[in-house]
Amino acid sequence: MDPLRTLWETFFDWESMREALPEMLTVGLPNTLILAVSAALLGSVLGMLLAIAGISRTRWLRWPARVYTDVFRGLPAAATILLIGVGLAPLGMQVWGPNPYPLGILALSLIAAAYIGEIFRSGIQSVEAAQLEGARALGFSWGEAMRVVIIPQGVRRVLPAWVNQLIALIKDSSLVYFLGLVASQRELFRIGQDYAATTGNESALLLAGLFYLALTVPLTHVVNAIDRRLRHGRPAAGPADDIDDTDLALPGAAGGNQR
Amino acid sequence: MDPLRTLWETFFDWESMREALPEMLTVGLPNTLILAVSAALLGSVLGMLLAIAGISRTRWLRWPARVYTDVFRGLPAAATILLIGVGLAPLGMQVWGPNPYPLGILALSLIAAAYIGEIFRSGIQSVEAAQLEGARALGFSWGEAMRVVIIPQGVRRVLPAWVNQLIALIKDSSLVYFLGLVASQRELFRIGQDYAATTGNESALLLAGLFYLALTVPLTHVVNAIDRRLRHGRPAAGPADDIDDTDLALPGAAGGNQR
Amino acid sequence: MSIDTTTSVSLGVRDVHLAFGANRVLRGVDLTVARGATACVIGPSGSGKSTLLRTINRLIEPDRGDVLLDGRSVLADDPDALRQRVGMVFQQFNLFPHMSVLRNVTLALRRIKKLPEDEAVAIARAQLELVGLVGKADARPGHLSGGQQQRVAIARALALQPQVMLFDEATSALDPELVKGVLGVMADLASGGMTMVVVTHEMGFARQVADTVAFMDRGVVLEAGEPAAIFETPEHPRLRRFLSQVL
Amino acid sequence: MSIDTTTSVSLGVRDVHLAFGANRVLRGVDLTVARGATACVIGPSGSGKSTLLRTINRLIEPDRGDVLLDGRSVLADDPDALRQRVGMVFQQFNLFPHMSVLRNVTLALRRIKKLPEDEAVAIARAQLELVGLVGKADARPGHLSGGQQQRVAIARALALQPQVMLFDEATSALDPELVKGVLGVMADLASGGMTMVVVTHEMGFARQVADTVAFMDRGVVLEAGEPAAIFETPEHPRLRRFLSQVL
Amino acid sequence: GDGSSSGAADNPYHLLQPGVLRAGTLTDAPPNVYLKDGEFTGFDNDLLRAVAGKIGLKVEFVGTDFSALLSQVNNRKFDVGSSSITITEARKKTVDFGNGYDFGYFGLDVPAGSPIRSFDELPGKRVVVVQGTVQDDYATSKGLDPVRVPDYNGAINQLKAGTADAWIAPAEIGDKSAADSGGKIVVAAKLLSPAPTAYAVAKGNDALREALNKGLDEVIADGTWSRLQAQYYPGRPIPEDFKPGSGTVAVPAAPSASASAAS
Ligand SMILES: Nc1ncnc2c1ncn2[C@@H]1O[C@H](COP(=O)(O)OP(=O)(O)OP(=O)(O)O)[C@@H](O)[C@H]1O
Ligand SMILES: Nc1ncnc2c1ncn2[C@@H]1O[C@H](COP(=O)(O)OP(=O)(O)OP(=O)(O)O)[C@@H](O)[C@H]1O
Ligand SMILES: [Mg+2]
Ligand SMILES: [Mg+2]
Repeated sequence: MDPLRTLWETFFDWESMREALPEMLTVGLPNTLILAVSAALLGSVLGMLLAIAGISRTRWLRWPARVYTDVFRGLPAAATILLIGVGLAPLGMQVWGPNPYPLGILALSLIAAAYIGEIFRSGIQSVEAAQLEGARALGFSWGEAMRVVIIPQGVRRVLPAWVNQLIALIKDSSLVYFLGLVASQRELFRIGQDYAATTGNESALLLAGLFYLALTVPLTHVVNAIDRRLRHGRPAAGPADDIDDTDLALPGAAGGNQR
Repeated sequence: MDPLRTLWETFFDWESMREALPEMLTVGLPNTLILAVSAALLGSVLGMLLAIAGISRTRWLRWPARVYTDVFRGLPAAATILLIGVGLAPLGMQVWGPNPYPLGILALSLIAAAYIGEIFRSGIQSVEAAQLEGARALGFSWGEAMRVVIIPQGVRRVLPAWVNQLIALIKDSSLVYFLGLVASQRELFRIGQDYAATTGNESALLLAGLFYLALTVPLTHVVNAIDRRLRHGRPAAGPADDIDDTDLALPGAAGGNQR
Repeated sequence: MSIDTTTSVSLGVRDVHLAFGANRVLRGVDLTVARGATACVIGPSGSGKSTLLRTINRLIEPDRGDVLLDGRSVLADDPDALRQRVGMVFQQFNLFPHMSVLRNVTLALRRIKKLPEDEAVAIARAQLELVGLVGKADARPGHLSGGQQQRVAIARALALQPQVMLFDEATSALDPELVKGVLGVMADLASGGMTMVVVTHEMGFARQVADTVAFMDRGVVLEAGEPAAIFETPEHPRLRRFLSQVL
Repeated sequence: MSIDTTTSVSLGVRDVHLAFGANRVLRGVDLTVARGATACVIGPSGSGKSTLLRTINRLIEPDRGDVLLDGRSVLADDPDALRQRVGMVFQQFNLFPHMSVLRNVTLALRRIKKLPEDEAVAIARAQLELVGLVGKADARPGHLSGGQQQRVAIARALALQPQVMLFDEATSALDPELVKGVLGVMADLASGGMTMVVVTHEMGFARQVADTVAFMDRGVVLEAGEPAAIFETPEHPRLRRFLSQVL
Repeated sequence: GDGSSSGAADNPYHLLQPGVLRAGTLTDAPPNVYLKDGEFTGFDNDLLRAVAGKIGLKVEFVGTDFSALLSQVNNRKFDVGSSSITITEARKKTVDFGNGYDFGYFGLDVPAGSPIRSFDELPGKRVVVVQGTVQDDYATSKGLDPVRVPDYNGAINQLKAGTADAWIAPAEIGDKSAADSGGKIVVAAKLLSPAPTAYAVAKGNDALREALNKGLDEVIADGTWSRLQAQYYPGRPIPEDFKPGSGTVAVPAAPSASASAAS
């Protein structure tokens, strides 16, 4: 009856976790990965196209990109997934049968693209106009200059925000559930939730969370390491611990006279 | 059954929408606004603190910020909300009674802060080190220089990505449902979902989506307008339509020789 | 790095007008540079010198007027092709901060000239040698001194072997020794047939390198001519006043 | 904008060492500037001039050595307080691009000197007047020419009335007229008692403004002395070679 | 301590607030539990109100997600869970259940023209169920590998889109959906659900559980139970072997429609 004990058992019951573990490993993890990785790839590509359209000088590209972004960010993800899943289901049935994954991935990608597009756009727009001038003066076309000079700088500036979106995507993959999943198609969160519903204990949900952490933490740190490497132009030599992420510290001022 | 007709009836049944409209207006909208606005404010403030800690030169600030971000981004939002809502419920009971909103807002803010922190961090880190030197050479302390010179530039660069997060927050506010809501506490999505359940079609859910659009589209455009204004330093004079968002176009090159 | 003289071209700027909003920065600029000649543009700060250079390679399209290469208007052509023939060194250098010095120089060689990597690197190293910076090939621009950055910008533009070079204050961050060095490079380029427009505020430099000196004030060329004429027998009172201030 | 002479201080740099990684940029720099005097630092690109200025106001902490104001080490003090006494104009200007010219100048007046808005604006306008830029008060730095940006940077530093001013190539983007103008400003400042260190590669300018000239090469001051001595009877062969290149 | 600051005397059932029974329920599962005109209603909730009335408690309903319901009951964020919760062994480890108060039929909904006629034909077909329901339990235990969806609409969508062959629904929902579908969906068969449903209370809160059991018997005895059955499940036969509550009280016949309206 000790409330703390009860709380602990509700969220940290090892027994429940152990019970859910095999299914999470063999069913949930692969499914989450399939959904998230495919949607991340497709969503990032579409997002980049949206970002470029969004800063284009032609309003016939800018406006559709704007409207797309507004609509796909604005609608509840559940509604978008349902709309696409139900709307395209007859088509999907003919092409790949009743598997909800293709349409689910499509819907997730379309939603993610709207967010990622805005992230890339903000990064690209933050690059100084002088950089574009520099590239174009060398004879690069607008497209080439963007591709070779502007976008690499712009995207690097927003890598952490992009990781945000990938993490959101890993978790949003659970929404494919709205399209109906057989047991072997359930991803991590769904399995956790099923256990919670059948036992009334939330530990399996927390276990799903631990799986998420096992995916998202390395992702974050790999991207941060890449970011640092790009920033400094070479693999950080020696103990990078105290200089990483500290570009805004005045060089040399990191000694005894910090403030 | 004609699939298009089915789709139309499932999502665009005006009757169902009209039925749900009054409750959405009088109950759902205010609740969504209360949740989203409070969490956006608190989350942005916390996010800024996390961003600053994340770029600090002291590892005793950097590491906790890193761990916080990893954990709160990594766990499923439902699990975090339940953990906080249930874990702090006894405390909450004493302070404000059984109303789930305060704890819900707290949980939403804590989650949003992790994401917003990374967004702000990427913006701040993208500001050239020369700017900090410029400010410090004038006699500003590190903190003041950050506050007056670096952060305003950095945050402006990632405003679109920040809007992403605010929009996500408007929609995540529906997760407070996990903590249990009386009828008058339900927000837009929940009301849509409940109507969808009683009417057997998804139109009310789509209506909730339209409400979201009515919130998110103006938000996006107001922030974009502010962004443009900050970028150019003055209210855009005259028809800004063809110059907005086109900083990367070469000035003057927008004539007949576009490429 | 000598230039093929058969490709050297003349440059003509004809009545070029340009306004930034209400600020009429260029108000009918005329300038003629013969094949393989060097023109120096001098004039007070804000008179439109940098802007003029930008209109020549069409980074800015003029509101009115024309730019001629070998008598042929460039406005009808593809600007990208034009810019491959017309190199530019910016006043603020505009180096790419996310690439090493070497990559800054090889980028256009590889991507535009489509040279293979090793050839591009060879050319770039030769150029960096010329400006005394091979040792910094792997550094990022952000880790260079002002003069070093300016030299990278010069090397980057010259590596492409353009027919026309536009230098915007190409020696502003250089010490006298390097100025002398750049002068030597320019002499080589000129004798190789490269046509050059050099914006400068160092009169000694202008006197040394120029075949023609043009004095700009408030968006127009007030006086142009041989260096001797401009510096020794200036006619326009504004130019006289300007030159009287030289230390 | 005359300076209270009672507050003028002397400046001493003592055996300052600094390395960026393996690159030993400063290798024992010594420099003495008397109260109200002006020292010009000349030397080849990359010799460490900009880095030296940064160590003086402790934007970079030296690895070894000391900096003295009126004989008192600054290393023990609060760097922020130090920097309020020591103004700096950067080679790359480092203006704040998100603020108008006026706000760039008033920012520290309002935030650090805690002056009321109208007073700060009055001071800023007076400084902008001095460099001929009141007309650009509302423009963003990105819309200014190179010389205009440099003048804003000068105005921004001077508005704070520091006791010591560090100019890094303070006239590199200025035409001869403006150089003359800045020269006049500096003469005023010097007669007002301001101590100044000016990095320049314009020898004529150094000769005019300096009380002392210091020649830096590869991280050390090779020779220092009165302008006449340095320019007319240079002793060190490196310095002689350097000066021989002046146009 | 049980988290309540008041003494056992004025709060004998260890409620969050003395005198108020805070009930966690769902808002979107008619006809058992749902919201109508801003009021929590449905058979289970109306019955709970009546039961609570018998023991002098006022009910305050809050809606939540089913997956979060039982844990919050056990952590005493809710005093009771009311959501046609089927008693299962797994759930008994987390919460305690009162006596069963309801039973259920399954309806088998199929698209018009489907050859499926009975539950026996389901193996090998794509069968859709709502996640975490008794139907889900049933289908899973029969090895059907059902397609799980979050709500009834999800199931209807599956049938309409042709991505599922059949839907095992609560019989009442199945009937209503078929009727609303304009002939696109038909009910092929019905089946009695194996386990009763009951209210859930926190583990060890025997005082409340016993009081609820007592109240339940009283509302069975006074005919409320029968009236609500008739109101929410019109025409549904009550199986011979189902005994609501403790099983010791007689179940009066359902009153006529006019009588129930009058009361
Ligand atoms: N942030 C940095 N990181 C690494 N090396 C640097 C950095 N800044 C400068 N250097 C190196 O230190 C040396 C001295 O640079 P500094 O800017 O002091 O030269 P300088 O005398 O001012 O030259 P210039 O006249 O060209 O401006 C150069 O070789 C430069 O590459
Ligand atoms: N992007 C811009 N937007 C608006 N005005 C601009 C822009 N660039 C330059 N100007 C204005 O145009 C005028 C000419 O600028 P320009 O850079 O051509 O001068 P300049 O002759 O090169 O001067 P300097 O010798 O100082 O470099 C200046 O008054 C400047 O403020
Ligand atoms: Mg210029
Ligand atoms: Mg320097």
